[in-house]
Amino acid sequence: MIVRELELDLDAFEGPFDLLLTLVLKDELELREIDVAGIVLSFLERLAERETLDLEACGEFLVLISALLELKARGLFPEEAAELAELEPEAAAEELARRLAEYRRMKDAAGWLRERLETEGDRFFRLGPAPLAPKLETPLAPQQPERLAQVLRLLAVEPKQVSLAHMALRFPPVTQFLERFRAVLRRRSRFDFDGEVAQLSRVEQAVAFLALLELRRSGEIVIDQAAPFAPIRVARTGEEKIDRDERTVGWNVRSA
Amino acid sequence: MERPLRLIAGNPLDQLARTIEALLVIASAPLSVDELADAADDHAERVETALRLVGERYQEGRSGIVLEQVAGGWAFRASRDAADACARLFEKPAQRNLSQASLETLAIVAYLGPCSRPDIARIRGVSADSAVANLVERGLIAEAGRDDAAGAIRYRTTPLFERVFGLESLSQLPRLDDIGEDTEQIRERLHAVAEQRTA
Amino acid sequence: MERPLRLIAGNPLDQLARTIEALLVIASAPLSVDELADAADDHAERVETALRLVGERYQEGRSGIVLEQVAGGWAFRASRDAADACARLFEKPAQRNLSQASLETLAIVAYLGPCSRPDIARIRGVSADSAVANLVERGLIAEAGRDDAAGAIRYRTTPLFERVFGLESLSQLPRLDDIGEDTEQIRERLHAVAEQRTA
Repeated sequence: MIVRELELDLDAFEGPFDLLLTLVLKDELELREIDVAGIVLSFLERLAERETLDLEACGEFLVLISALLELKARGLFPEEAAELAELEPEAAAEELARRLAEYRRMKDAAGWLRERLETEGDRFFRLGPAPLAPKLETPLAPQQPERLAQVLRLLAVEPKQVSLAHMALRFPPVTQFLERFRAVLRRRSRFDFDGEVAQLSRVEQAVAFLALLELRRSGEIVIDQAAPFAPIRVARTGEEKIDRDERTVGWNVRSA
Repeated sequence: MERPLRLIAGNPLDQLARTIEALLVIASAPLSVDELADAADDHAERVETALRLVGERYQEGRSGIVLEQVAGGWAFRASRDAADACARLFEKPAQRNLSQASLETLAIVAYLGPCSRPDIARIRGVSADSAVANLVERGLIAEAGRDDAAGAIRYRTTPLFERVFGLESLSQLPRLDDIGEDTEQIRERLHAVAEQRTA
Repeated sequence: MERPLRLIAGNPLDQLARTIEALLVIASAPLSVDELADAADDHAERVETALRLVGERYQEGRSGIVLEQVAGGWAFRASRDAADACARLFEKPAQRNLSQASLETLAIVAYLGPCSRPDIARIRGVSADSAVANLVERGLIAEAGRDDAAGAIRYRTTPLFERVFGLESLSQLPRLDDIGEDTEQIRERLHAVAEQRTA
């Protein structure tokens, strides 16, 4: 099973997982528009259709989906990630549970609205004026010029001060790491990913990881990891002696 | 067409009922009792009594025109029997193909009152920008000033929303409990997958 | 089995008449016999017969709703008896106010001089298309050439705008020294804040 060929049918995206990743990496698709739970369900359903458990696909999928989730969460709630981090674990769990309950209620409400649309869908009414009604003239009331000044003042009010924590969580562009890794590989034929990103923040590490996946996808590098959580070793394509079992072949040869 | 409930001509209340019929057949939007009373130059109580007469005459199964109380007022609509014929001639641009994202956004705006795109994104976990733009274009939500703190534009549902969903007012929305049907569905799908695995 | 037409409830012709009532009460323009026949999925001759029934039901003196044949086909109108009430209904909401979106758009165009829709959207943080269309329709802003760079249409305020706001000229607009000393400073400040808001 090839994870990147997983067909997705989401609200914001329809097509193979591979294309979704590419679009996200190229900033052509907003990660925050993507329903990650939908991707997980599609993957599980595909997995279930097979007779044997494809451990390799599972591992690859887990890594990929975790990186996407973390990026998405931090992109969506830059300030709240910091806020939650300041809470005690119990309080943070409670806060998350509260938000989840709120979201569930709204999902319910949306479900009710959908049912209502079905039961009320056979009610037709006119939008706009009747054909033979008098033409409605609605002259504008005299206006105070001060109101114009007021709305512009409101538009010029600076929004609530953002915390420095928020600034720290802003994302560097993926291209920054693409360039960086290419530069490293021009000097050396291989490097240790963990060592290369050790000094970076977690967000930067996540973006760096996506850059790594992109380089592998485009066939520029091969990646090897001896065991889960072991250091990730990166090599220029053509120097892949480390790639003995060709476990990454699906990612470097098949890219379209 | 003689009907048992036919209004007796010349009776002032009957006349008021006919005036109300006339007002409703040309109105662009539902009319409140006060608006009807002002236009008919009569008392609100008498308008309410006359509306009952009109309602008896224009009801499902009796007439192709049906009186309904909706969106804070009274309006005529087509009878449900005629829905197929209406569908052949008229579009329903406001409610056709509403996506799940749009419905969730609509629910949040309807239940939480004026709220901004960041408010909605915070609850849904995904950006609400395109869903909000889509609902504004359909006329189901509209701008309602700006947030004091962040200056973000806030949105509320429109009378058209109440009309499309057949609500007299937002207070007719049901109370929601905490059990998420959708969560239940996801769990069911997960269980189904698990059973297939072990089978 | 052909049966003579009976004009009682439940009779198909009566049902067709009700379908026609339903179609006419929701139509925004007069409907021709052919349009009615297509929608009702019935024959034009039968529609014409049913229209006679509808016309008997909805005629002056009998009902506040009156069936009328006009150039484009058939339509309902208000009865003449209700003319005064209808006139009051359509005179009443004589004075309208501007929405927040319109006010903001107008303020931006008035203070910053000719702006395109992208300029306005950049400052407001949300599309200005419908507000601009609305203000153009009301005659408060008008096209004023095209943007040098992108070629987008720019808009300026009109003499009507000055009349509505009681200004002899734009130089009489209230000062905004607290935001910036001149147009350029005000523009820069608004852009800076807009960027912070969307960051």
